[in-house]
Amino acid sequence: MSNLLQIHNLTKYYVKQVGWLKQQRICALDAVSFTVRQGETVAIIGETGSGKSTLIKLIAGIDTPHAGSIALNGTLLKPYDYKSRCQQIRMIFQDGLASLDPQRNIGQQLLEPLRFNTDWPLAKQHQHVLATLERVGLLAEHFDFYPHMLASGQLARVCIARAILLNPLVIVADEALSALDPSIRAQIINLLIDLKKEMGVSFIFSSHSPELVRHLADKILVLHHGKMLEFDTTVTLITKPKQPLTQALLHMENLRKSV
Amino acid sequence: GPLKTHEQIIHDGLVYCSEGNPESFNPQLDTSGTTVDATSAQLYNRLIDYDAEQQIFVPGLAHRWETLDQGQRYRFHLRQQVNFHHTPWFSPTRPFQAEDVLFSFQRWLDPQHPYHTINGGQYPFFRASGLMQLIARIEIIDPWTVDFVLTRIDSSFLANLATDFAVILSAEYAQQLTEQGTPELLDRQPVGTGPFQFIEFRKDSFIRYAANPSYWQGKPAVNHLVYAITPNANKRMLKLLTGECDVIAYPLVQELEQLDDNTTIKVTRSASPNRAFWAFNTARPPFDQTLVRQALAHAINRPAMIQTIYHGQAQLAAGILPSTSWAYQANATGYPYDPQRAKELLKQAGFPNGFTMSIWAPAIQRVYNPNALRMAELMQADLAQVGIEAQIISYEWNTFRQRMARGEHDTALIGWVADNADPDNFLRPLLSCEAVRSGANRTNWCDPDFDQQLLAAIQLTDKEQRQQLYQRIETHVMHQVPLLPIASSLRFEAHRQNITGVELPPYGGIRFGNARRLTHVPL
Amino acid sequence: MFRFSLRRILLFSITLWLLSIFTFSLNYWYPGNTLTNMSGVTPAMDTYHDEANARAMDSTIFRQYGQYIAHLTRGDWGLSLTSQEPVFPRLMQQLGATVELMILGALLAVLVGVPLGVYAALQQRQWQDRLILSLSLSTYSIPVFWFAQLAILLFAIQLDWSPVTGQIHPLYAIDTQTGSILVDIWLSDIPYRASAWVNALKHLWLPTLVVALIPLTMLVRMIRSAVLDTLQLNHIKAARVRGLSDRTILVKHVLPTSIQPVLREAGLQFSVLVTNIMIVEVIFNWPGIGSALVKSIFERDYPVLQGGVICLAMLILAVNFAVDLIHAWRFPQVRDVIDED
Amino acid sequence: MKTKHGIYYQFKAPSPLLMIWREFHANPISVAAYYLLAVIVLAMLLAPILAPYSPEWQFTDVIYLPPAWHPEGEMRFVFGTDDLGRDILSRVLYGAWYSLGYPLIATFIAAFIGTTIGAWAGMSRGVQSSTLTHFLDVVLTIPSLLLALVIVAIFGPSLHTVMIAITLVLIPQFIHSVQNAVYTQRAKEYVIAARLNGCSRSYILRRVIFPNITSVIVVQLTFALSTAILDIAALGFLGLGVQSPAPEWGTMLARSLDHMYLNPWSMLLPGLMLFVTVLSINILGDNLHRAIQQQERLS
Amino acid sequence: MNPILDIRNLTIALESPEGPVKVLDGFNLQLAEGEIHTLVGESGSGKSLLAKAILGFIQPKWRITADRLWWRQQDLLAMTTSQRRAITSQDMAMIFQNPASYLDPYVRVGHQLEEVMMRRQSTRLFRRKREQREQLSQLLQQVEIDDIDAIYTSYPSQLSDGVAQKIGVAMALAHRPKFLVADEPTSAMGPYTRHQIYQQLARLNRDDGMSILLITQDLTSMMPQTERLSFIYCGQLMEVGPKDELLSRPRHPYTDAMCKMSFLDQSYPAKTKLPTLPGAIPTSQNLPIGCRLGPRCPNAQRICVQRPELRMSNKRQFACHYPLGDGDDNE
Ligand SMILES: Nc1ncnc2c1ncn2[C@@H]1O[C@H](COP(=O)(O)OP(=O)(O)OP(=O)(O)O)[C@@H](O)[C@H]1O
Ligand SMILES: Nc1ncnc2c1ncn2[C@@H]1O[C@H](COP(=O)(O)OP(=O)(O)OP(=O)(O)O)[C@@H](O)[C@H]1O
Ligand SMILES: [Mg+2]
Ligand SMILES: [Mg+2]
Repeated sequence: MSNLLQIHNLTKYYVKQVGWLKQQRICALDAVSFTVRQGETVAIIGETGSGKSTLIKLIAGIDTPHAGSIALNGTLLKPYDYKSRCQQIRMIFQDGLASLDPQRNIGQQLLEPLRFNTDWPLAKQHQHVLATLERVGLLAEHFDFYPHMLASGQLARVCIARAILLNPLVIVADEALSALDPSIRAQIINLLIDLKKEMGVSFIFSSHSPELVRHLADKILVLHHGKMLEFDTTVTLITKPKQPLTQALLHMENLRKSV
Repeated sequence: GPLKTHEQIIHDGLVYCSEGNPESFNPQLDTSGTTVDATSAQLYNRLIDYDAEQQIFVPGLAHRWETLDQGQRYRFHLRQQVNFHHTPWFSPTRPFQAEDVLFSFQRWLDPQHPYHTINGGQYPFFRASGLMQLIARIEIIDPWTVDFVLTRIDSSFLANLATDFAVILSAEYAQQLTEQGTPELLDRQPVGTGPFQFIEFRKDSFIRYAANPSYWQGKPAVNHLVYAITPNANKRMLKLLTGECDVIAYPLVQELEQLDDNTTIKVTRSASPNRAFWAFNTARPPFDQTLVRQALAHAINRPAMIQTIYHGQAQLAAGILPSTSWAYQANATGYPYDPQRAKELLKQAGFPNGFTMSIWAPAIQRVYNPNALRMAELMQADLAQVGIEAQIISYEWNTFRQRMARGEHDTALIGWVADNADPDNFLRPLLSCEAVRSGANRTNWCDPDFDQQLLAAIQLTDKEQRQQLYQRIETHVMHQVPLLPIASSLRFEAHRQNITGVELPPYGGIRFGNARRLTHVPL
Repeated sequence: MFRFSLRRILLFSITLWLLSIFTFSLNYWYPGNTLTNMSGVTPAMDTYHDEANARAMDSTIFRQYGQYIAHLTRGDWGLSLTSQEPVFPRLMQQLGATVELMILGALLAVLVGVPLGVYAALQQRQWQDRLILSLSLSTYSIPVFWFAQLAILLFAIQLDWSPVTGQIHPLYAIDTQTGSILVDIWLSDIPYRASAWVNALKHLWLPTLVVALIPLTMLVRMIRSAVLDTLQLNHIKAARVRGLSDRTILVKHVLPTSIQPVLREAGLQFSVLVTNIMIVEVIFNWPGIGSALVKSIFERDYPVLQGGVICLAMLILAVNFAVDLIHAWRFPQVRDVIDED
Repeated sequence: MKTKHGIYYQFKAPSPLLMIWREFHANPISVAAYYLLAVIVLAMLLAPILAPYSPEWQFTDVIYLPPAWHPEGEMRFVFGTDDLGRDILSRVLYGAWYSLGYPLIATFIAAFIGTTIGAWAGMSRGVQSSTLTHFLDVVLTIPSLLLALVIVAIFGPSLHTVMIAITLVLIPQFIHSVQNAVYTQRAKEYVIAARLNGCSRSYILRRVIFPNITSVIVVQLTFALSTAILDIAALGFLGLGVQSPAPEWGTMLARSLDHMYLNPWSMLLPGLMLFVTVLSINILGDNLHRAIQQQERLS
Repeated sequence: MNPILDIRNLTIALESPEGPVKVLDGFNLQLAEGEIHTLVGESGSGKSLLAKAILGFIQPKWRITADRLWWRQQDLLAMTTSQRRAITSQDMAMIFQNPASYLDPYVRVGHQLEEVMMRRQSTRLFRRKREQREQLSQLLQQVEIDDIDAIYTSYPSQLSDGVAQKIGVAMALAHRPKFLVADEPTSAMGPYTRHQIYQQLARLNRDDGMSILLITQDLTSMMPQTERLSFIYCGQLMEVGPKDELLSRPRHPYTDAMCKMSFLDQSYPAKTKLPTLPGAIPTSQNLPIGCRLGPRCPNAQRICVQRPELRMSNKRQFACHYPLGDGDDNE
């Protein structure tokens, strides 16, 4: 397996207006570098405010870094170049309802990426959308549904469908699973596991839940105040964490035992 | 002082709801009825006055006068012990004298007079009535005697002196103002000899007068006189009903019957030598063409106006002179309503498809026209019948007059109230070339021939001859129609039942000198 | 708060500056002579050339603007074209009359509107609520001028509870100092002050009522929906569970929370109030800025018109500014949000 | 296990706009207001057919005629005549053009221009946008009537001026609300998602943002319309609006007040029409607003 | 011993055009004095609604019926609002699910705390400020907040989520209630803070004998000290019983699935599929008839369209036609 995604020296500040002249610079990401191989699943963990969302946003291309680069297969990705990026890197949003336009039905929104990124005839686009809906466990009828008519699990599936529609190389997700109910979460975990097997896509996600990280990730990236604290395989970090913070973050209470 | 109740305050004064702001506090400067109403009879006196009922001149500040040099020189003997107003801004040191007469007349007679150009330098009445050319010089014989020397014999001279415009100002006050360097105050903070003295003027709100305690005819019965400026006729009527106004100017004609029924209100109707007319600005094409003017005259349904605008309280005008004038003759030919003829005339004039024009109409009521705007609307519809598209233009009264004086109008609905009984006063101020220059001639129609005939008429002393000459002049004017006479209206005034003594002289103005409130409130 | 105030002051000055540019350019757009529009000095007057020099009329537009501002700040707002009086002192008096009506109208609207709105909300869906709601929607749809006339007919003519127009009976000789009649009576040394007060109040209540009516109905509606929204909020329910008394909850929690969104809209309300005042002043012959402004249009008296526009606009801006500060002072957490963007 | 359970109760539900309409339709008062307004608009359009006379035709022999049901009334003038003997019914019917038709046109023009500029301003950021915002702050704080008065002072009173004034006055309000709405939309996740889908800017504006702000625009439209009607009437009342002989309701009302003692009838119809029109527009706007809120809460 | 809270067949319904929607359907709960009870259910199952119904601040549009809703042998439903409020504010307290929204955003936090603390002392005016502050600082120390000044100066929006939740806890504890409903009190906290809060609650339970009803979505954030567990799905009680029993030997398929889905036993190798319930949680408009788990239940049969009885077995109760495990408990 080759290096697919190279993140080099990624740095991001947020400038916050404090008072009427003074500005405060918040370093959300500080020289973060790592590589992701094809088909690998990377989990990003850290306390709140450590920069997890920022990192995911940068990879997805919603925001621009102040320094550093993101390269895919050796070619640099330019910020705001959604056209070239969206064929390769896609994002699963956390809140299915908020990330879908309430005024248009699911089908129209799923056709969107195809319309702008392929030159397929309309019929083929339709067919592809229907096939993808099926693949994420939805039905052809859902094409005509509006977001507010779907349950949270179905919405999560639509978001996943949107992400895999263009057969990307990398999928990123920011706490995509944490808001779901246990039964739905398990369904979506299963779906992701299936899809990963079928597509060989790399998956980068952030999470607070140690159980989930342990279950899904090949590698774990630990962030602390924007700095990369550790980056290693899951097994290594769980068994032999170098930092106490890692230990705390991955600490799993065994409820059965505690009784 | 002692505490006063509301009733005592009301009893002490009188509120007259007037229709607009005076343009100045000196009627020499302005011919507008609003200015005259607010100033002439209240603040000032004239050398002589005219008693319309008995049709004679009566003494004013001059207690006696005589004609010398076969009518070319008039000598006036002045009243003594007449005091000017004692106000916060002026304390007179001497009573009224010949010097004041000289100042009052020289101001407008002499272009070199230091006060001539102050506050505009226009003296429209004196210019238009020819008084400027008529008076050769004024001589002071002694402090109580003054002589007017005329350039020619003129039968209308005394009549003109008795008008509301020939008021007497204080020379001493003028002197004081010159020293202060504020000569313009002469016409803004006025000082006169009249029954009331000026207290305060607040534009669009009120004019406040107080009784002149040392008035030579005796102190007026009302201590405080207030002009509450209320341009809206409807409001004036409402305020009269609620008692906020004691006297109102120009009640709405259509509601007179309602007011008549009201026992607390008294409406007086009086004949008034006035004339509403439609003036064509002959300086502007196409109104320079007689044919066009005649066509327009035929296009208008004037009898309908008498009904809708005047509610029958007016007389359709056939000629320029009102029927009350001694020179009036009934056989003058008018312009009957005849749209067909109007169209023909327009075709002859080269306007088969009509044209567009503007009708200027004042927004406030006048004696001669209770609602010019509505009249203009009537005409708008009439004119549309003959293919003419008319636009109605209106401004606030003073702006309206200023703009008209500059000749910005196409046609205007305006009128004239005679200042004296002489028929000359109906023709010369309105239509002479001199009036064009002073801006008072709304038609800008200047016919030297007409002026010549007027001059001839005024020098005649025989009434019979004059009447015939005026007849000829009128026929000539009516043929030319620089203006189309519309109607002459009754003059109305309404007041609360408990007010008496408000005088409405037929030749304009209103007098509060003898007004009083009847109900007595124990003090 | 201090920083915030500074920021708002800066914003306020920028808006004032933009306003001055706007009014400056109006002078060029009005028909006729620009200098005359600006200063009221007509070409026929002797002082015309001096004035042209003083206002740098033959120089660049920037110097003209500079002079315009200089004259404006000096209180030299030109002469009225109709009366040749200086505009500024007159306007200040008229401002007094307008502000008097404004304050009383606003007070009335708040003192009646807020309790009524709260009452309607507490009686939600009962007949009182429906009555208040439908009444307020209807009054909100009546043209003010019509309503004013009907009010005059009813209260002044039929019932004789109020005079028809004006500030005070004209026979009361009150010196105009501030323009506000109540203040003027107070400042004057007339012996019959008491009856003057009574008379002035008799004149005052009807225009105040008409001026206040539409802001009042708007306020009722806004307060009602704000209180309803607030009553749905968790913290009010929580306060009940925690055992606070109903009165404490209403006074300490419901009202402040409901006032907050209403206060933010106060600027809009105020501008409605000013619109009403302009019309009401014309109808009631109130010697304020609004009636002067409308008259100045008829008279083509541009210096007065300009002065009126500047005065009213500045008044509105200043009130907005003040409301902003009060809002920020009372509800600091909302300010943080505003401040960020 | 995959799918068939997921949808066992779903039915094909209507689109959000249709839902708003249904919500709106459920309220009898708003439906009444809607039909009332429709009738008024229809009467306006059919004025030439419905009106018995030309609005300017003067029957000078029958001035101040009371309505037909009054003992002194005449059948041929159902609502009586005015001070120049013009048929009040005809005038009111034709007057709808000035008091409803032209405000409608002005509102739509203002909506078009304002929405375009507002959308542009909402999509741009930085100096451009904040300059506009501050400028709008100035313009918006000045009451619309005052601004209209200034415009009338510049161009003189006429129908054209009034139209220009009202349109110009309404534009900033549209810009302001549309700009705010677009700005809020831009931060929404589904707009970001559309950007990540590689959609073009114009597509996002047209297909994603616009359908979501229609509610804002519709509410603003009704608000602007009632403002326009009242402002035109107020200008007419002040004598600075549409000039005679145009039968504008505000002017008619103002004039009728001059002879309310003699002929109180003549202020009945124009006043009532003005009131009813504005009231139904306000009810319409109010309930539309509520329906939209309701729909947003549901979804 | 009598339970302090006795709920039998509690139904909370909302009128809708299609008939009443029972959002909570025949719920049962008996809470002994000093007991810690955890209620587990996925979102929308009516947990918060239940809490509100107990505390009595439910919106009037809901229709509440019950065979019993007793607080210490007193029928809460039969009381007037003021009686009810007296009891509630005296003996009960609630930690709200979303703490920040339960604070008045425009009043400083310290002031709100004072208000709650002082509410029964009518002579508040004469109490000295210092005294109040002391009381407050004691209270805040209980929830491990030291910086009282910050609490006095800040508005709710200026608090971080964690601190806000602590304030919520402090407010609930302010008048030492006998019974505390804690609705997801630690959802915004990390593992460490959560541990601290639970410790504090457990201490109060131990020392004051305060009963606690803890509400949670997910077994992973359950309070370790809890004694009994209730599982609720779509408003229906699935299984209730002692914690160990339920976790080790679930009888109800739902309990079973919840345990498995929550990674409670780490026996699944990473990246294998998890056992789960198929389908989605129905919305309250689309509730299935009978056993509401039916459409998602792996064991469901036709009879499941009828509502199963609540069955007693040993110390537990469950409602299922086809329970898991042996029938040895069927007595
Ligand atoms: N738009 C922004 N403006 C200013 N600061 C920001 C912005 N977005 C994030 N930050 C700051 O950047 C830092 C990193 O934020 P980020 O959202 O990446 O954290 P996170 O790890 O995702 O936290 P959480 O677990 O709470 O989601 C935080 O300190 C945050 O306050
Ligand atoms: N105000 C309301 N109007 C209508 N339905 C409501 C309302 N509040 C709650 N519901 C419905 O009642 C049901 C129970 O809601 P409740 O808040 O008790 O759920 P919950 O179990 O607390 O969920 P969560 O874990 O998300 O807090 C849900 O299906 C919800 O849709
Ligand atoms: Mg984050
Ligand atoms: Mg809940």
